[in-house]
Amino acid sequence: MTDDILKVSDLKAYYQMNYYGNNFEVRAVDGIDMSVRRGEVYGIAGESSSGKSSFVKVLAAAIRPPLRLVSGSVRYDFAGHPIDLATADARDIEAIRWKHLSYIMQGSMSVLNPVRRIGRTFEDFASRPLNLRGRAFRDRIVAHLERLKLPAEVLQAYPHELSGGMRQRVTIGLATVCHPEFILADEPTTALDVVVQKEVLKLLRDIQKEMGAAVIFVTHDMSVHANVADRVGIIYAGNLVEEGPTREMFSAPKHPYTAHLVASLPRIGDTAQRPALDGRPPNLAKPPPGCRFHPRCPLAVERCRREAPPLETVSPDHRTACWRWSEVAPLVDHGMRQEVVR
Amino acid sequence: MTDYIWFLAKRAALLVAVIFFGVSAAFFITHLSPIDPVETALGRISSQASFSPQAIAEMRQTLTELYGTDAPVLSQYGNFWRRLLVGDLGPSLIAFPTPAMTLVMQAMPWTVALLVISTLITFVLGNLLGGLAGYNQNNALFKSLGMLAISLQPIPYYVVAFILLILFGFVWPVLPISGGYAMTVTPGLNLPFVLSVLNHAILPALSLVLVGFGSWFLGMRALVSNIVTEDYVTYAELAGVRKSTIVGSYVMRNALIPQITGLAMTLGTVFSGTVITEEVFNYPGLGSLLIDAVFEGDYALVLAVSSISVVAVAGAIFVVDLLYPLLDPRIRSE
Amino acid sequence: MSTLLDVRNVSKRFTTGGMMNRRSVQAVEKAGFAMSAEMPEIFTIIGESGSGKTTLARMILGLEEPSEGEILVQEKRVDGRAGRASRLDFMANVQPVFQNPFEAFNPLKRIDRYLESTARRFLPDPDRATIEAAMDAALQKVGLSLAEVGGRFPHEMSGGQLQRAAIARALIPNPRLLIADEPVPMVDASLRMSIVNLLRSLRDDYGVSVIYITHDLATAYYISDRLMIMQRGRIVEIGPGHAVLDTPEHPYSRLLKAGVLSTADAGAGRLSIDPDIIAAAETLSRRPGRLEDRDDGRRVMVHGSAPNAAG
Amino acid sequence: MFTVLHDLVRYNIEFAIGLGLMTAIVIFAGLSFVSPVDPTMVYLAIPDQPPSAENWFGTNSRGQDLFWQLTFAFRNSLVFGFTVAILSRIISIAVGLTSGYVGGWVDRSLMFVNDIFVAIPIFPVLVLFYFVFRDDLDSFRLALIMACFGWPFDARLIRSVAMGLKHREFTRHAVFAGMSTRKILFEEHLPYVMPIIFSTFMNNMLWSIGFEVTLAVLGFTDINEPTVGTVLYWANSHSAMVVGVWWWVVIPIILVVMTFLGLFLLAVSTNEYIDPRSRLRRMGA
Repeated sequence: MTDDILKVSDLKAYYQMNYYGNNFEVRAVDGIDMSVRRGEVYGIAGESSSGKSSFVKVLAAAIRPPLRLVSGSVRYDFAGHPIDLATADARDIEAIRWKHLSYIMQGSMSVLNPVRRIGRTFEDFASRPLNLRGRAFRDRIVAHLERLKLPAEVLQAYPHELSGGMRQRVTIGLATVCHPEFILADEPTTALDVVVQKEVLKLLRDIQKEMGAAVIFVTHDMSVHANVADRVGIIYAGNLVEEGPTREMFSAPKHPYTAHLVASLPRIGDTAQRPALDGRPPNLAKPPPGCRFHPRCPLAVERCRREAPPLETVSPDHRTACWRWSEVAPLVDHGMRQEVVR
Repeated sequence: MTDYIWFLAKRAALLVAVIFFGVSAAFFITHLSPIDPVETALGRISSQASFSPQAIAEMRQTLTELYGTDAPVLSQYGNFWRRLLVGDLGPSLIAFPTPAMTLVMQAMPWTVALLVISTLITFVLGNLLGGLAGYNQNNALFKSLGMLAISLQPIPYYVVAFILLILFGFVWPVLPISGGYAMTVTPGLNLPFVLSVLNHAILPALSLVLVGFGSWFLGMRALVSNIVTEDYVTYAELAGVRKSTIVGSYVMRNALIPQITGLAMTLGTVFSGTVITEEVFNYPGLGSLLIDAVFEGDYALVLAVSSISVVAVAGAIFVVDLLYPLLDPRIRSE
Repeated sequence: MSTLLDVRNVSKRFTTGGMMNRRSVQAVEKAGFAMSAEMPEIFTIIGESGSGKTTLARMILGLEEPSEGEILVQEKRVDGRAGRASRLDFMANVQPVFQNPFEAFNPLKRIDRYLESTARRFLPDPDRATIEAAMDAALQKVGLSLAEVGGRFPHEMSGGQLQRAAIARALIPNPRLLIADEPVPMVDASLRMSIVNLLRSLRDDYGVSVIYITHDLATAYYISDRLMIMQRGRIVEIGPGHAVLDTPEHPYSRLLKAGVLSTADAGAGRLSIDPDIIAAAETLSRRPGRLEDRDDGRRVMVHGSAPNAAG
Repeated sequence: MFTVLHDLVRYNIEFAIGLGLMTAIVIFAGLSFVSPVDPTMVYLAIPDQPPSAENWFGTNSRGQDLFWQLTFAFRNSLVFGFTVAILSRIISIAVGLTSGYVGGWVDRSLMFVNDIFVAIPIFPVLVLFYFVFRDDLDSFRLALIMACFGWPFDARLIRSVAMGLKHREFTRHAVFAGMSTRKILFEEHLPYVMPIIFSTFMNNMLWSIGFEVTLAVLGFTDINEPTVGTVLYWANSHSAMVVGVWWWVVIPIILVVMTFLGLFLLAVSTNEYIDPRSRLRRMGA
């Protein structure tokens, strides 16, 4: 058993679109290499249509047409249950769901069956993997809800009767009740108000620490990553462009795109002019040649237009895909006065 | 709970409004008719035997009182409501002097039974198969069922009934094509009668089921193929929830909510279909009665059948509507 | 000194349900503030969902009728049901920008259609040349040009370009006041600063006052001259932006600030919020209170001490 | 326009079949304009002749050539269905868009009326009208009456779309761009309602022609006007099936089924195609 619970190599997943003879491929995930360690929170950041949601779908074994796995492998190393999603059959995948691998989907309102009481949903989801029924099952659920600061009464409620924050805690409860080793969390707090968001994030972080589960936490919001992730990976146009320890990503980004994302977070107590990034993310049906960020990159040179930079290690745990990474400097001082701890 | 009562009150108000407007429309439309019920009745009676002019004048007097046709239209209208509430709409002409209401009540059970049974079969069959077809979109069997539904759905009631009549009446005469029961059995609670009734109901019911099946099937298939892409279904699948639970409690259960509304909305159409089918198979229900009444110019009977149809359909819609909040927990707190 | 906008003691109650199960929701309660006509400023309204900030904005735009109080724009009462001429008159002074740039224009129509309609309707002398000049001038103000935008459909442009085009559309009548209801797309960090910086330049370079509605304290701090914080329909704190956000006084303002995810200590995972602030903000939200003046120009809601004062 | 048609025919088999069927039926109905015989005249040909080179569809017991008779019948029925569909579309667009955009008590009262129309069974009502008008119930009067009953389902559909559109941000931008309510409803919102109008147009034609057939077969319309329904009525009244003149019944029914299937397929496929979402996707957004 290695230290890594998930290893993704050269993963490509495309959407095969076909509208009245207009056929094209959207390269949503285009050659991602990364791994996640046991017990860590790995944050994935990226803007809308960067491919991060498609990436999570592949990791969750939720590939549906028109999305299609083109190449690469997704290896999970669960205790006694190693599996490669690229080659596993449906039965193998069913066997790991929820017991080992669970998922918190985007949008708490729409992920719960509107006509089913929360209690029944818990039964549907967890009764089989936990192998518990009746009284024993109920006790287990109630105890788990208590940890999430939810009263047992929510089991009698329908989703629409709960507030947004409570619903989100219910989905976290659903995803964690079987003590999975790996949790995929896709924008779990995006629709929540700031105070509730912070509470839910804390809860998620606490319960993750307690269970020792590994988490992939996806959000566009860099300030969330700053507070929950151990490491952060940045996805741009279907590629992983940089990954590194959270602290370093903020204090010493090595990719111009990351530098820009970090700079676009204003801070209370600071009114210094913040730069904006012009242009738009590329159309993934016809991505630009070379480095996909070059049309918007202030550092772009001729080479960037021709050759795609590889992901290279720039310091322990820190990799970036930029020909000119050594020239990337933080665009704003992000208030990190202390030395970076390695 | 108060919301459910509120919902009930709203539906009940609609029920009352529909009955009021529908029945009033029936009254005023028939009153536009140039047919004078008194004269028609007189003509019919005097054609059977010869009467002295004085006897005819007396009869005219009695009939006018009976139908109340000498009063102004508005007071006739008031009387009409008063009499409708006690179930008396005057004598029918077809079977003079049997009250029109009695004929309606005799015909009603046949129509109600035919309507209820065929609607239930159609609804259950159409939604079940349509739901499964929506969930298993690439299954060849369901695809061919879909083709069948597409070809059946647009054909009008009359044509389907007619085709069945030709098939089973001339091509392969194995089923009775006319009437409600065989002449050889005694009406009552006995086995030969019941069997005969069921036997005679097969073709009318089949024609209703065939026409109705397509639209439920296609509607449910479309609904389900939308619902399977809903997040809560995907999420349950990703959690490894049992397939039968997903199909039953996640997909079908949610698709059924709009279908119940649909059921309420189509009852009027289904009733029209029943009426037509009855005429084709000479089935002793309201439809046959209505058509006979029109041909005979039976004023009171036409009015009775159309008024009762409006009341019955509105009542049935009301009952179906009441199911809706039981299926959808959200409506209770809206 | 004349006022551009005067919101006088405005309240809004919504009734939901029908005749029998009527429920009343107090969306805005006795809100009041004013903006000067002489000094363009960015005035920010901060609040969470259900705070009434959007309802207040809708009332200022005349899309919603106040239950009590009145709103004046340049001394004239805002009335959504006024005749068309007087509405057009109002729209020449006050224009909106909404949340979702991808929704700002009908996806089936060309973008310039909206700019052209605005120019035709609001310019004093609309001939072809002046309309095009006005469209181009407005687009130049937001960093675009008619050559870039003309004849294009919304899906051909990025979110940032669309939001800027939407702002340009709003600028054509030369309005004095722009109401921007959460105009910053939260999902795309790369657009955020370009929109926020644009609002700043509208104030500084073109003298347009802006009401900026948001739940994001950080961008509010970045651009606001003044701001107010709303909790469940009530203004709990209002005053100069930096003073309020540097040292919030009302417990709810302090709670909102505590809820901001700091990036200053990235990776440290400090997510706790002092439970006392949460409790204080919660209990006070149900107690009556009134706004009191402070020396630094802000006004803060103070509440009676008796917990049951509300009765 | 031609590229749209070309796309649809090429990539949507349902549309291709539907278009094929309807083109055939419309051409067939159009032949009535060059008909050598008057459809109201009887005993012009030898009665009860089976289909032959001379009489393609045979002749009926009334001595009429069925081919030419049916061209008139289909022309009249198609025109009838078209009239009902147009009139009831006008009502449903007006009610649906107004109800959805204006809202408030206007919406509530319109929807109340709508609910009443949904709940009243139309067949007894049509029979009542026949009872009143008798043989004066010609196609046009019938079309007017049917149009009054053919709008409520579709008005409700249009209303739900209009309600969604009302709260879309581009509608508010349009308001603040100084566009009038009329312009917003007819230029901004109507395109979103078009797919519904298109597909319900076909469905409404189906529905109304079906009802005409039913009423006519029972003899509840002007039986001297050749329509699909009255052809069947005469066949029925001469017991065509019993006496072995099967072509009098079978040929019109085959043509009716072709028409209905064609209309239905067109409704389904255009609905899918014009839907703004798939339209946007085709534009490459």
